[in-house]
Amino acid sequence: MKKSVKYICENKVFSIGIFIVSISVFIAIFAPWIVPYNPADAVPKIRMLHPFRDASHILGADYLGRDMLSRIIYGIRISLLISVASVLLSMAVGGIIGLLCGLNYPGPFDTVLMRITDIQIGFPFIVVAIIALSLVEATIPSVIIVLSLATWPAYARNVRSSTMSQKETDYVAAARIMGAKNGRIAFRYIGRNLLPTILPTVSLDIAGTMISESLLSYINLGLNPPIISLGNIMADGASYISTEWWLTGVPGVVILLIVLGFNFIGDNLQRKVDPLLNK
Amino acid sequence: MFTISLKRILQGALVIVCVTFISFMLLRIIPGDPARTMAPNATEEQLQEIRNQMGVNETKLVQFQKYISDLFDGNLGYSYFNNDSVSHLIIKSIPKTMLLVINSLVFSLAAGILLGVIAAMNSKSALDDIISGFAILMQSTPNYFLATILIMIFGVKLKMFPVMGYKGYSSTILPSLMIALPITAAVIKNIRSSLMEGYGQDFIKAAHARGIHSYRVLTRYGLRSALISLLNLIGNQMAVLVGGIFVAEWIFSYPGLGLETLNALFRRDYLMTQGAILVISSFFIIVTMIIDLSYTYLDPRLRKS
Amino acid sequence: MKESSKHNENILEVRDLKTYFNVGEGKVVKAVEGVNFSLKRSKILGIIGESGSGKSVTSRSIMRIVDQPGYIAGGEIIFEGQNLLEIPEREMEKIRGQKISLIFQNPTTSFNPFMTMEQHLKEVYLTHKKGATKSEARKRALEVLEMVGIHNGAEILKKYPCEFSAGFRQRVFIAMSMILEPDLLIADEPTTSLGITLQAEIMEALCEAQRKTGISIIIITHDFGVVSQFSDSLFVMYAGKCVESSPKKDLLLKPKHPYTIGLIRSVPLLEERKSKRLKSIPGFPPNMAEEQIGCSFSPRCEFAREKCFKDTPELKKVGEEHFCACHYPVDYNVEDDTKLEG
Amino acid sequence: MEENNIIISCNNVKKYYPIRDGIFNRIKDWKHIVDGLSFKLEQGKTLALVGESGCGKSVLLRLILGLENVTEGEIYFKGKSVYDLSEMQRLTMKSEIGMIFQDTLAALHPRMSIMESLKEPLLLNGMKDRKQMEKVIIDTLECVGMAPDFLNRYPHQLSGGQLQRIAIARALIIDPQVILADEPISALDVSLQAQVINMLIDLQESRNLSILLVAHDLAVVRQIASDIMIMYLGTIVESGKSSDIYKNAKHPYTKVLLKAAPSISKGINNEPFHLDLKVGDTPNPENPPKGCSFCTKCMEATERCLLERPEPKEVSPRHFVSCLYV
Repeated sequence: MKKSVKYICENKVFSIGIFIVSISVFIAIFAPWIVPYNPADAVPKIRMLHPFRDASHILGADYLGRDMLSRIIYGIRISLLISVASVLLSMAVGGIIGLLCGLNYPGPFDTVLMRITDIQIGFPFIVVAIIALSLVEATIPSVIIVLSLATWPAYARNVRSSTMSQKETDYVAAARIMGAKNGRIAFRYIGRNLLPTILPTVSLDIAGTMISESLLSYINLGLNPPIISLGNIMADGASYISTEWWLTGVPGVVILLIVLGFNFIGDNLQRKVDPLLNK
Repeated sequence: MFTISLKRILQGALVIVCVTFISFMLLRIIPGDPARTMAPNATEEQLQEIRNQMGVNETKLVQFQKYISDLFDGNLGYSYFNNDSVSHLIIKSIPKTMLLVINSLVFSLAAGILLGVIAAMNSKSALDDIISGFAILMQSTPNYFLATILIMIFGVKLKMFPVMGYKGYSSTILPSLMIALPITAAVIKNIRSSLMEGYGQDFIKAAHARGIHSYRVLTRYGLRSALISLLNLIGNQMAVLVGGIFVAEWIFSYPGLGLETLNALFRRDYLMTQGAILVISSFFIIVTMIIDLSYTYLDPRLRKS
Repeated sequence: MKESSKHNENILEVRDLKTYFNVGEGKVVKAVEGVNFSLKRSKILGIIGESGSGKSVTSRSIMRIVDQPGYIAGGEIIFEGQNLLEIPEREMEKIRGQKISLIFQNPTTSFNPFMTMEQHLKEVYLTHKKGATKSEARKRALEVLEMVGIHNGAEILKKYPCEFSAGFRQRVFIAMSMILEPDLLIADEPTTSLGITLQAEIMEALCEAQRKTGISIIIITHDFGVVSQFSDSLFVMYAGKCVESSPKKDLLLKPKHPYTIGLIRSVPLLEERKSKRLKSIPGFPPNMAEEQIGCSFSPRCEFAREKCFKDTPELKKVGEEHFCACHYPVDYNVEDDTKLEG
Repeated sequence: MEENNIIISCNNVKKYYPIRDGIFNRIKDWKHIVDGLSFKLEQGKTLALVGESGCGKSVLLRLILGLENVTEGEIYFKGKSVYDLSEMQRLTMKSEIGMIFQDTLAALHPRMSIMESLKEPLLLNGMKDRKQMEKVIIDTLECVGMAPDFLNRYPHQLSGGQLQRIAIARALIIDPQVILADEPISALDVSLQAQVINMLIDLQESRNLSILLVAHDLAVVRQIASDIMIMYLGTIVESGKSSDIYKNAKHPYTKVLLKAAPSISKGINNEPFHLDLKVGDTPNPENPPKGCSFCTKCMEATERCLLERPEPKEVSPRHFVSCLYV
C-alpha cells in the first residue's frame, strides 16, 4: 500500500480526481445524516437567497425557499447512485454479450448481436429515452435501465474486439495445449485481461451517464419531484435564468466538478491499474 | 475494394430498414391517444372519426404496409397538428438544422486540429496542459449547462447574439458553439495523442534520418496518419453531434428538425415523429457509412488487402 | 581545426563518444561510455555486440538522432574534417541523407504506409537537391533501383510499401539510402528480421552497391557470421564500451580480449565440431543503470584477476592496428582450440 | 527400427487455408500451406525442421498439437491416430507433450505472475496440493538455471534470456516425453544462445526426451539435431541424418542454404555473399507451382521440373531427396 500511495501522489491530476470522487461518494452515502435542513420544507422568507450571503444557508435557497445545500446533497446521492448502477449494468450486459460474441466470432450469434448494436447506434439517445420513458413510468430502476441502453453497445464492442484478438494469442494456445477447457480460457485467461481495458472507460462512462441523467430531468422526462436529482434542481431554476442565474448555476457547477473528477480518474486509471504498464 | 463497399452499403440499408420498423412499432405502443391530444374536448364519435381518418385503428402491420407503400412514392404521410404533409414540413426545417451541423463540424474540426497540433508540438510545456485541461473541461460540462452559460454571457450580459428562435444567421452561433465544444475536445485529444504516438513510429524516425525537414515530417507524415484516425473519431462522435442538436434546439427553441421531432413526439404526432426519426437516423447512418468507406479507401493498407 | 584535404585517409573519426539516458529519479544509463574508432574511406567496418551493448545508440549518435531521453554527453565525431557535434541543426539536416544515410532493421515499419515508393524516392532527392526537376528525380530513382538489382523499377514506383515482401522492401530502402551518393552508409541490423536466402540477397546487393560507388559502410549486427563475411575491420562492443577492434582476419584468428574469445567459441559452427556442447559465457550481461566499477566483463571473465575488478582497462595497442581494452590480453589461436580445452 | 519407439509420425499431412472473396465470402481458392508431409520422430532423438519463413513449419507444429485440424493425412502419437483419441486419451497425450513458443513474451499471460503461469500446467494435470506444486516448480527452475526469486514478477519485467528459460521450465514441468520447440533460440544473443543449446542437450540426455525443433539457423541445428528435414513451400525437399545433409547435400535448395549461411570460417577466407538463385519473389502459397515447389527459383530447373512433382528418393540409408535430377 505504501508504494501505491507515493505513486498516486506523483500524478497530481489523478489525485485531484480521487479527492473529488471520494468526497462525492462520502456525501452520497451519509447524505441523510449530514444534511443541515430537510430539503423539502420551504421557508418563504429566504426565497431566491443568493449563495454565500447567509451563514445558515451557505449555497442560498431556491424559488420556494428550500435550502439549496441540502437539496444538492440529496441530488448528488441520487445522481451518483443512478449513474454508477447504470454503468455497472451496461458493463455486465455488454461484457457478457461481447465475450460470447468474441468466442464464437465467425458464428451466427455474433453477426446477429453485432447488427443489434449497429441498430442501437442508429437511434440517437434522446429519442430512445423519450420513447422508453413514455412507455414506462420514470422510477429509479427504469431510469437506470434507460441510461444503460446508451452505453452497453460500447462495452459489447470493446469486449468483443479484445476477446477476438486474444483468441489467437500464444498464451491461449498454450492453455489449450495443456488441456484447459473453453470455460476456463474464457474467464481465467481472457476475462482477466478485460478488466484493465474496461476499467478506465467505466470512470469516463459514469461521467457521461451523470450528464445524460441530469439532461433527462432537465427536460422533465426523468425522475419527478419527490425524488431530488441535480438535473431536477437545475430544471426548477431554468425559468429564472436571466435574473437569479445561481439557481441553475450552483447545481451545474456541482455536476461539472463531480464529472471532472471522474474524467481525471478515467484518463489516468489505465496506468495505475494495469500491472503491464509499471516497469 | 468494391466488394467491401458493397457489403458496407448493404449493411447500412439493412440497419435503416430495421430502425424504421422498430420506431414504427414503438411509436404505436407508447400510451397516449393522438386523437385526444388533437381535439381534447371532442366527443367519443368525433374522436373515433379522427382516428379513422388517421388510420390508427387498423392493426399495426397493415399500417406499416401502408406506410411503406406511401414511402416508396415519397409521401411520408400527413401531420394533423401542423396540417401539412410531413415531407414538406421536414424539408422546410432541414436547412436550419444543416446550418447547425455544418457550423459545429467546421468549428470543431478547425479549432480541434489547430489546438491538437499546438498541444502535440510543445508537449512538454504549460501550453499543452492548458489545452488538455480545456479539452477535459469541455468534455465534463453537461451540454445544457454549457448552453445556460453561453446564454448568460453572450445573450444576457453582452447581448451579442440572439438567444431564442431564429433571427437570421447570428442565432445559429450559440447553438452550434454548444454542440461543437464537446466534439472539439474529442478532436484535440485524438489529434494530440496520434501525433505524439506518431512521432515514435519507425517511419518518422527514418524520414528524420533522411534529412527531411522536421516541419515537413510533421505535415507530410504525422498529420496524414493523424487525419485518418480523426476520420474514425468523427464517425464515433456522430452520436454526440445528433444528441447535441436535439438539446440545442430544445434549449434555444431553434426551429430545426430536432425541435420538430421533440414536439411531435410529445404530441404523439405519429407520422411526423416517424418521418423525422427516419430522416435523422438515415442521415446519421449514411454519414457513418461514408466515413467508414473513406477510411478504408484512404488507408492503402486496407484498400490493397 | 586543421583543414584536411578531400582524400584524407579516415572519412570518420569518433573520439571518446559518450551518450547517456537519464531514466528518471536521477538515474543515468551510460549507454555509450567513451567509444573510439575510425573508418577509412570506402572500407567496411563491422560493429558487433549483444543487445544492450550500445551499438545502435552509437549509430544514432553519429547521425545525432538519439531517441528521447538520450543526449550526447561528450566526445567528438569528425566527419570529413568537420565535428558533427558542433554544427547547427540546419547544417546537420543537410548532412543526413545526403552525406550519411541510415538503414533500419525492420523494413515493414520503416516506410510511410500512405506514400507510394515513387513519392519516397523522389522526396529525398528533391529535398536535398534544390532546383532539381521531377523527371530528373525519377530517372535517378530508377538508376538506383537498378543498382540494387530491381529491374522492373517503373512498375514498382506506382505501388505502396504494403504490397511488397519484407526482403523486397529492404532492397528498396537500400536503394533509397544510396540515391544521393552519400559518403557513409550506416546499416543497423539490416538483415536480422529476414531469412537466410533473403539475408544473402540483401548483403549481396550491399556489396554490389559498395563496389560500384566506393561508399564506406558501418554495419551493426549481433550475428557474428554476417559481420565476419562482409566487413574489412571489426569492432566489438560490450556494456557501452569498445573492448577490441582490429582488421577482420586478425580478430577472427587471434582474438585477444576474453569476451571476444568467449563469443567466437559460443557461436555454433557449420563444420563438424568435436564436443556436442558449446563453451558458453556464464552469467547475464550487466544492468546498464548501475555504476560500472573496473572492467564490466570481469564478473563473467574466467581470466579475471584482482586488478580487473578495481580499475577500468584502457584501449591498448596489442598488434598492427589491433587494439584491446584488457589488463591481461590472452594470446589465443582459433585453430588450436585445445589450448583452452584445459 | 521397431515400431514402438516412434513417438510422433505423420504421413501425407496437408493443410490448406481457404481464400474467401465476393460479397458472401465464397471460397475462391485454397492456400497450400502444408502440402503432403511425412516424417517420423523417434524416442530420445532430436529432429530439426529447417526452412525459411512462410514454408509452413510453425503450422505443422500446430497441427500436431491439435490446435488446428488437418485437411488431409493422419498424425500418429505413439501409434494411435491423434484424431480418433477418446477424451481421456487426449488428456494423457497432452500431459506428454511440452511446447516452447517462438515469441516467449506472448506465450506467457501478460497479467499472470510467473508463479501462476507455472502452476497452470500442474493444476490442469490434476495436481492439487500447494506444497507439492511449489516443490516441483522450484526443482524445474533449478534445472533451467533460474533462481526462485523471479516467481512473483510479471513476464514484461524479465529479459529475453530469462523468459526463454521460463518457457522451457513450463514445457518441462509436466515431465513430458516430447518437446516441440518453435525457433527457441533465434531471438537470443549469441552467449545466451549457447547457454540454452547446452541446456537442451543436457535435458535431452538426462530425461531421454525427444525434441522436434523448428529453426532457420543451420549452424544451431548442426549443434543440436541428430536428424534434419529441409522444408520449402510446405513440402520436404530433403531429410536425413545431420552428417549426411551437411557433408553431401543433394537437393539444390539445401546446397543454396548451406552456401548462403554466413559463418566465421567463410569470413576468414573471405568468401563473398553469392547466391545462385533466380532473381524475383519467392512463389506464394496461393498458386503453388504444379511440379517441384522449388522450380521457379532453382538454377538447374528444366521443363520437366515445372510439370512433374518429384517423389522422395532414398539416396543413402535414411537420406531422402525429392528432386528429379538426383
